[in-house]
Amino acid sequence: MSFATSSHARSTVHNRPRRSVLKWLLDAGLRRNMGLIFALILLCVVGGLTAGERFADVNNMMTILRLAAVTGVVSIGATFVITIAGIDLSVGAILALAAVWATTLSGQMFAESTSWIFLPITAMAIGAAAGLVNGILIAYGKVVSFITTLAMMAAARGLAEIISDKKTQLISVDGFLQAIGGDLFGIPTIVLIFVLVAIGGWVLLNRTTFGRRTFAIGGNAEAARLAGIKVERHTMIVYALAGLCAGIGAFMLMARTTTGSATHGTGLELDVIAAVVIGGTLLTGGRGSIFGTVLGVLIFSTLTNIFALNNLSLSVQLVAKGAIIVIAVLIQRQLAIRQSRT
Amino acid sequence: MSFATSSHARSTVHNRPRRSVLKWLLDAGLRRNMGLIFALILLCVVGGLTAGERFADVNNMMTILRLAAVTGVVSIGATFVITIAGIDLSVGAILALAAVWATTLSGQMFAESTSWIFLPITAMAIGAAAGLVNGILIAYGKVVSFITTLAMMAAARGLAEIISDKKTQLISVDGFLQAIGGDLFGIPTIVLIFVLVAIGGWVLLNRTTFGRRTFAIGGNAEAARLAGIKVERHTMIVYALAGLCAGIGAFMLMARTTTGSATHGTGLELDVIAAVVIGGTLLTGGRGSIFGTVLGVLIFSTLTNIFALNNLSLSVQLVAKGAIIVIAVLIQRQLAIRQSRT
Amino acid sequence: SCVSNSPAPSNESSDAQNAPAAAGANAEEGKKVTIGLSVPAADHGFMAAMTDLAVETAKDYPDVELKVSEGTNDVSVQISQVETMINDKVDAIVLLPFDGAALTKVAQKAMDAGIPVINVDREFSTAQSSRVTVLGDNYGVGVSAGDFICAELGDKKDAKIGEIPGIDSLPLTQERSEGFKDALAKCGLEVSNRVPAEFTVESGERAASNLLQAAPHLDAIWNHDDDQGVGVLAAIKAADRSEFFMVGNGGSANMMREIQSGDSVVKATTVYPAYQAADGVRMARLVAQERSLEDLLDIEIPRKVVLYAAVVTKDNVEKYLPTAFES
Amino acid sequence: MSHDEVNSGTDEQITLLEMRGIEKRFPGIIALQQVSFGVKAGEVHCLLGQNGAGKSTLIKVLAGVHQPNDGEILLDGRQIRFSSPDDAIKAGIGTMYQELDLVESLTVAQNIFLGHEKSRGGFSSHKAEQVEAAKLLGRLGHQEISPSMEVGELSAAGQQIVSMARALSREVRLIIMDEPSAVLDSEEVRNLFETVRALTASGVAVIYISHRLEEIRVIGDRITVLKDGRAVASNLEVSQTSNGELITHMTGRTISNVFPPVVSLLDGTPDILQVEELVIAPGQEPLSFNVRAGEVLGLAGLVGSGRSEILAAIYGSTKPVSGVVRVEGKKLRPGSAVAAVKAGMGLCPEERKSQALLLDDTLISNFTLASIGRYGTAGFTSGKNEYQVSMEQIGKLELRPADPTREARTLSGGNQQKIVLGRWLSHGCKVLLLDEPTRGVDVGARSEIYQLISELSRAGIAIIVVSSELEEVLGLSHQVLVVSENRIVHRGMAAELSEHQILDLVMEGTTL
Ligand SMILES: Nc1ncnc2c1ncn2[C@@H]1O[C@H](COP(=O)(O)OP(=O)(O)OP(=O)(O)O)[C@@H](O)[C@H]1O
Ligand SMILES: Nc1ncnc2c1ncn2[C@@H]1O[C@H](COP(=O)(O)OP(=O)(O)OP(=O)(O)O)[C@@H](O)[C@H]1O
Ligand SMILES: [Mg+2]
Ligand SMILES: [Mg+2]
Repeated sequence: MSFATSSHARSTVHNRPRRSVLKWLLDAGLRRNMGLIFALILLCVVGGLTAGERFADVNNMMTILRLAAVTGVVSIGATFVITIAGIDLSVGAILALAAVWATTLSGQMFAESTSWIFLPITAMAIGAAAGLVNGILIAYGKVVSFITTLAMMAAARGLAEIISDKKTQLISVDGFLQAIGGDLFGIPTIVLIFVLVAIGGWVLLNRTTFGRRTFAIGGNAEAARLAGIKVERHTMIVYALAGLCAGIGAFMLMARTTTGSATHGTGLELDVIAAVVIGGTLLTGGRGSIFGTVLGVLIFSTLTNIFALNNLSLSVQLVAKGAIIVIAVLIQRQLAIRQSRT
Repeated sequence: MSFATSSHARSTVHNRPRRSVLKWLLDAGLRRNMGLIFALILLCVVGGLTAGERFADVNNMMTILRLAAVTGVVSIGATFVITIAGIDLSVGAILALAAVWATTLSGQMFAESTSWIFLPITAMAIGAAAGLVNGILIAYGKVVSFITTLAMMAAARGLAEIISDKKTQLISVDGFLQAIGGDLFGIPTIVLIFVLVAIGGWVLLNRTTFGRRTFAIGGNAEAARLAGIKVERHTMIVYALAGLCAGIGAFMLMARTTTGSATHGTGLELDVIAAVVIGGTLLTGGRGSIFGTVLGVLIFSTLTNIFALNNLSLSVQLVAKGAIIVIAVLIQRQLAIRQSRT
Repeated sequence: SCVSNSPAPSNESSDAQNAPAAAGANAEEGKKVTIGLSVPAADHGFMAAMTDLAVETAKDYPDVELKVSEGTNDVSVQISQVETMINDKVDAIVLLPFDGAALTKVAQKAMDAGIPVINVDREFSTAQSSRVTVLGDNYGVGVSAGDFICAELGDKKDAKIGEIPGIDSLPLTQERSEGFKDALAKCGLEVSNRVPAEFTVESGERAASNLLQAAPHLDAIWNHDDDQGVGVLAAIKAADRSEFFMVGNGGSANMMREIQSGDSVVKATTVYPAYQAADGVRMARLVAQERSLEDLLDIEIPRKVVLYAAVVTKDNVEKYLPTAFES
Repeated sequence: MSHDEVNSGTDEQITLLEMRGIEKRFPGIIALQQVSFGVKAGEVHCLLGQNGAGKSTLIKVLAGVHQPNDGEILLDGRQIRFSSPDDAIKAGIGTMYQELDLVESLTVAQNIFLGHEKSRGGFSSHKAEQVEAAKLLGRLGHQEISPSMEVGELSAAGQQIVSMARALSREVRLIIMDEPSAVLDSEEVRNLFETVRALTASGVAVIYISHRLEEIRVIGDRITVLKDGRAVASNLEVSQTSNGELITHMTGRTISNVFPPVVSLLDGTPDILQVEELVIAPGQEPLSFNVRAGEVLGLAGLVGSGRSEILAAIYGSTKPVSGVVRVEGKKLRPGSAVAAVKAGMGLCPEERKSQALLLDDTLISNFTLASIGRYGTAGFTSGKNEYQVSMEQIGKLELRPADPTREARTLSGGNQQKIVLGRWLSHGCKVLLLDEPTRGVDVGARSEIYQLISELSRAGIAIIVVSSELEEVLGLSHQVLVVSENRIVHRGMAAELSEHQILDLVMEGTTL
C-alpha cells in the first residue's frame, strides 16, 4: 500500500543500509546549517578580500578561535537551556561570580600550596551551584526562567562585587596560567577546551537519553511529563549545566586575562543568546543545534576580527553588525525554504 | 449537561447585573495584581521605616515618579510586544536615536524658528519609523524578534553615534524645556505624560478591537490567522507602537536631562522587559497587563530610591534587587494559588 | 587654589597644558607607521570624546595610519583585538583597556613581540607591559576637588557633602574617591551621601535626583564626570536647589561655560584630560619612529606621563575654555 | 424525518461552490491531486477518506489557509482566489477546523467574535458581544457555557461548541465542519445535527467530514471520497450507497467494522490494577475498582462527566485528594506520572497534540519518548535500534506516510493518534489507559486498533478504555463503569448492558 504517493525518493533514503545512518545524520546537520556555513564563508571571503593574508593567517585564525572560546563554552550550556524553552540571563554574572570567588586571596593561596587545579574546580563548582539555584527556583519554585535568571544576574553580579570589593584580582598561580593560559600541541588550551566542551555538548544533546529528554521537554513538557520523564529534575539539571559552563568559561577567562573581576562577562548573556539563536535553536524550545551554536559564535567572533583588521569607524561597525545579523538570518531562511522545496 | 462543570460560584459572578461590570473589572485588575501591590506596599513600608519623612515626602514621591516615567512609557509599548509573544531589545537604542535625531542642530534651529512641538514630533516619528523597520522584518521577513531587535539595537545605537558625532547635544529650545521639563498643575509634565500613555495603553489593550487582536495573536497566532486577522500587519503595527513609545520616552528624557545623547537609554531594554514581566505579562504571549507593568516600573524605581536614601552601595543593591524580584514573584504566585482555591 | 599631584615616581613627567597645536620638530613627517587603537565602548560621553580626539589627532599626521577596533567593554573581545594587532604586526599599539589588569597579559605579549604599547588612562598591573603610560591623575583630581571644597567651606565642620561617582567598579573611580576622601579628611570633612552614576547624562540625572532627595540639605557636591554632570545639573534645576555649590571633573566646554557664567551652582571643575588617548597616539607615533620629545633633553620618550589635573574656576576659566572638549 | 423533505429537490439546487483540478504539494508529499469537488446550496456534502487522504488539506485550501499549487475555485460560477483565511471568511465560508482553532486565553465571547469584533469606533462593545454570544450558545443548546469564561477552562467538547458558535456568528453561505463529532457524545451529536438541519433549511451549504459512517447516513446528502489525495468517487447519493461500498472506495478493500470477540478471562486471573478509595476532588465520592490481567474496563459517560479526570488521577498526572493506586500490589506514589510509568502504566491522553505529541520532532522521537532509556547503553542512544522499533510500529499500525524521520506535525490527525498508541506498544506496559483512542481515526485503522486492544488483552495487559462512543465501550470491554458527574453510577458486565440502558443511567445520574 502506498499512501505517500510522492515521497518514494525520500523514504528510500531512510531505508538505506544501516551503516549510512550516521552519514545521513551528518549530511542533515550540514544541510540544516547551510545558511550559517554560507554566511561564515561569505564573511571569510570578505575578510580575505579586505585584509588579505592578515586575515587568512594561522595566527589570526587562532585569535578568532581564542575569542570564540569563552563565549562558545558558555553558549553550549545555553543551548541546552534554550532547547528546553528556557532562557538564562545570568551566565555573564555567574561567570563573574565564579571568577571572583576562585581568585580571592585565600583561594589562590590554597591553590598555590596544593595544586592549581583547585582554581578551575572552584570556578566550576561555584558556576554549577549558582546554576543549580536557578534550576531549583525554575523547576520547583515555578518562577519563570526569565525572572529567575534576571534576579540571579543582579544578585550574582552584586555578590561578585562584594567579594572582590570591586577590585580586579590578579592571579599569581603560575601553574594555572601556564596550563590553561598556554598552548597545547601548538593550539591554545582554551581553544581545546572549547572544542572538547562543544563535542561533549553535541554528544550529550544528540547521542544520549539526556539529550533526547531535553528535546522532548522543550518540544512539549506536558507530553514529556505524561511519558514518565522527570521534567522538574531534568530542568534543574539543565540550568546547573548552564551554570557549570559559565564556570568553565570563568576559568578560561581567568587564564586569558590573568585576573578575576566582578566586571567579567558583562553583557555576555546577550552575546550568548544571540549566538545560540542565530545558530538555529528556537527560543520556543524543542529544537537545538550545538553545531549551529558553534557556527553562530564563530560568525560573531569572525565579524569582530574583520572589524579589527579593517579600519572602520566604531559607529559604522555597530551599524554594519546590525545589518549583517539580519542578512545572515535572512540567507539562512531563504536556503531553508529552498531546501525544503527540493 | 455541562461543559463547564467547574464552578457555579464563578459563573454567577459573571452573570451579575451589567452596571457592576466596570467594578468587577477593577476588582479583577486589583486582584490579579495583588502580589505586586503587596510588594509595592511592603517596599513603601521599608522605605518609610528606613528613611522616614525623606521617603514619605511628596517631593520624593514625585522624584520616584519622574524617574519611573521614561522607563514606564517605554514599558507600556513593550507590554504590547511581549503580549504578542515578541521581544524588543532595541527600545533603548531607538530612544537614543530618536533623541539624537531630534536634537541635532538643524532640528533645534527649525524648532526654534517654528515651534518647540517639532522636537517631540521628530522624536516620535523617528521612534515609530525604527519600530516599523523592526516590525516589517519580523512580520514579513519572518526574522525572529529577538534577532531583529538585537540587530536594531546595534544599528540604531551606531546611527545615533554617527549622527551626534558622539557629542551630547544640549537643548536650547526653551519652549520645549519649559513645556515638557516643567510642571503642570504642580505635577511634573513627564509624569503626566506617563499617566496619559499608561491610560491610553490600558484602553488600547483592554477596550479596543486592536487590543483584543493583540491578545489573540499572542495566545494563538495560528488561530488568529484562521479567524481572518491580518497577523502580519498587526504584528508590524505593534512593533511600530513600541518604537513610538521609545520615541515618546526619548523626548521625555530629553526634557529631563536637557540633552540628546547617543548614550541615552543604555541598558534600558532589560529594565523594561523586567518591569513588564514582573508585571505579569507572559513572555509566551497571550496575557498582558498594563496595570501590572506600571506596578513593575514603580517597584523598581522605588527600590532604587530607597537604596539611594539609605546611602547603600550599588553592590548590596544588586543582591537585594535579585532577592526582591524572586520574592515578589513567589508572593504573587502564592496569592494567585490561594485565590484560585477560594 | 592649591593643587597636589600624586606622589611622583622618579621617571614621571608632567605634560604641558596647551598641547594640541604643537608645531615643533615633532610634527615633521617621519617614517610611515601603523598604530592600532583599542578602547572601551563609547557608552559615555567622556570616553567618546577621548576616542574621537585620538582619531582626529591621527588624521593630522600623514605618516600615521590608525586602525581603530570596535569599542568594547568585553575584556575578552579587547584582548582579541590586541592579539589581532600583534598578528597584524602594527608598529605600535595605543591601548585604553576596559580593565587594566585584565589586559596586562596581552600587552606584555605585544611588548614581547617587539610592538611598543602605549597604555592610556587605566593602568596595567605591571609597568613592564607598556612602553609608555599616559594617565590622568585620578587620585589627583579627587584631591584637587576635595581641597577646593575644603577651601570654600573653610571652617564649617558639619558640612554635608555629596558625591556622584561614575562607574564604581572601575579602578579609576575608586582612586578618585580615595583622593577625595583623603583631601576632605584633612579639613575634617567627610562624604555624607554617595550615589554612583554611570558616566552618562541620563544616569547622572537619575543619581542626582535620588541624591538630592536623600540629602535635604547639602553644602557641596563633587561630581566625577562633566558629561554626567549635564544630567546632574538638570536634576538640580528640576529640584530647584541651590544651597550648595558643585565641583565637576573632566573639563568639558559646557561645564566651563557654566563656571564662566558665574550664576551657576558649578564653581569649579578639575581637568581630566580627554586628549589622553590623543597624546597616546602622538607618543606611539614617536616611539614607533624612534624619535624623542623635542622639548626634553631625554633622547627617549618618557616611561610614564601623568597629566596634570588643573582646577578650573571662574578666575582661570578663560585660559582653559579654548581647549576644552565639547562633550 | 423532515430532513428528507428539505432536500427533496436536489436537482434544482444550484451549485454554490466548485473546486476544479485542485493540486496541493507539501515538501516531500502530494496531498491533493486533481481533486474536483462541488457543493450545492442547502446540501450536506460529506467528505470521506482514510486518515491522511487529504480531507483537511482540501478544506484548508477552500478556507484560504493553503494556496493550491494548481486548480481553480468557483463561487457562484465565478472564479475566485483566497489568498488568506480572511478572503474566504469574507466570501461567506465559515470553517470549524479539525484542530481546534481557539485562543485559550481569551473568553468564549471574545473567541466567537474574533476577527469581527463588535465595536464602536474601534472600542470593543463588551456587553453586546456577551449578549450575542449567549444567544448563539443558546441556539446551540448550551446556555450553560458562560460567555465570559476562558476557553482554556472548557473541555474539548465545550470548545467544539464554541467553535461552532463562532462559525455561526457570521453571515455564512457555506460551513465546513472537519470532524466536529470526534469529541462529542451521541447526545451532543444529535444536537449538532439539529443545528445543521436548521442551517441547510435556510439554504446554507455544509461540508461535513467524519469517520463515523452512521453519521453520514443520518445527516448527509451526497458523498465525495478521497483516497491518497485523489477523489476516487464523487457526488455519491447517500441513500444509494452502502457502507460496504464506501469502505471499499476509501480503503480499496473490504473491512467489516466489527469488534473482535472479547477475550475470555479465566477465573483466578490476578488483579493488576487496584484503585482504592480514590478521591479526585474535595467532596467527591471515593472510587474503588480493580482491573484484572487481560481485562478491558470501559468507562462510559457523557462528555464532561469526569472520565478523563479519573484516568488522570489513576495515572498520577493530577494529584488525587486521597486514595491509593496499586499496580501488581505495589502502591504508587500519588500524583507522580513518573512512578506510574515505572510501575508499567501507560496513558494515551485525549488531547494528543498538547498532551502527547512532540509535534516538531520525528516519529522516532515520539515513539521512543517513554522508553528512551532502553535504546542504548549507558545513557547513549542507538539510532539503529530506535529506527528499527519505529519501523516495526509503523508497520503494525499501518501508519502513513511510513517514514519515521518525518515530523509528527505533518501527519494527519488519525495517524498522529496512532503514534501515541505506538509509543506505549513499543514501551510495553502492564496497564494501559486509553482516553478516546479512536478519536479521529478512520474505519480501517479503527478496526486495527480494536484488534490491537484485543491482542493486548490476550497478552494479559489490563486496559481501561474511555470512549464517547457507547458502541465502542460495549464492544471492547469486559466490564463497564458508567460515570456521571464524577460518580460511578453503575457497574456491570458489558454483555449485560445496552446503549439505551447506559444512556438512561447517565440521565438518572444527572438528574440526581
Ligand atoms: N503542513 C503540512 N506539511 C506537510 N505535509 C502535510 C501538511 N499538512 C498535511 N500534510 C500531509 O498531507 C496529507 C493529507 O493530510 P490531511 O490532514 O489532509 O488528511 P485527512 O484526510 O484530513 O486525515 P485525517 O482523517 O486523519 O484528519 C497527509 O499525508 C499529511 O501528512
Ligand atoms: N484543567 C481544568 N480546568 C478547569 N476545568 C477542568 C479542567 N480539566 C477538566 N475540567 C472540567 O472537568 C470536567 C470533567 O472533565 P473530563 O475531561 O474528565 O470529562 P470527560 O468525561 O473525560 O469528558 P470529555 O469527553 O470532555 O473528555 C469538564 O467539564 C471540564 O470542564
Ligand atoms: Mg483531517
Ligand atoms: Mg475526556
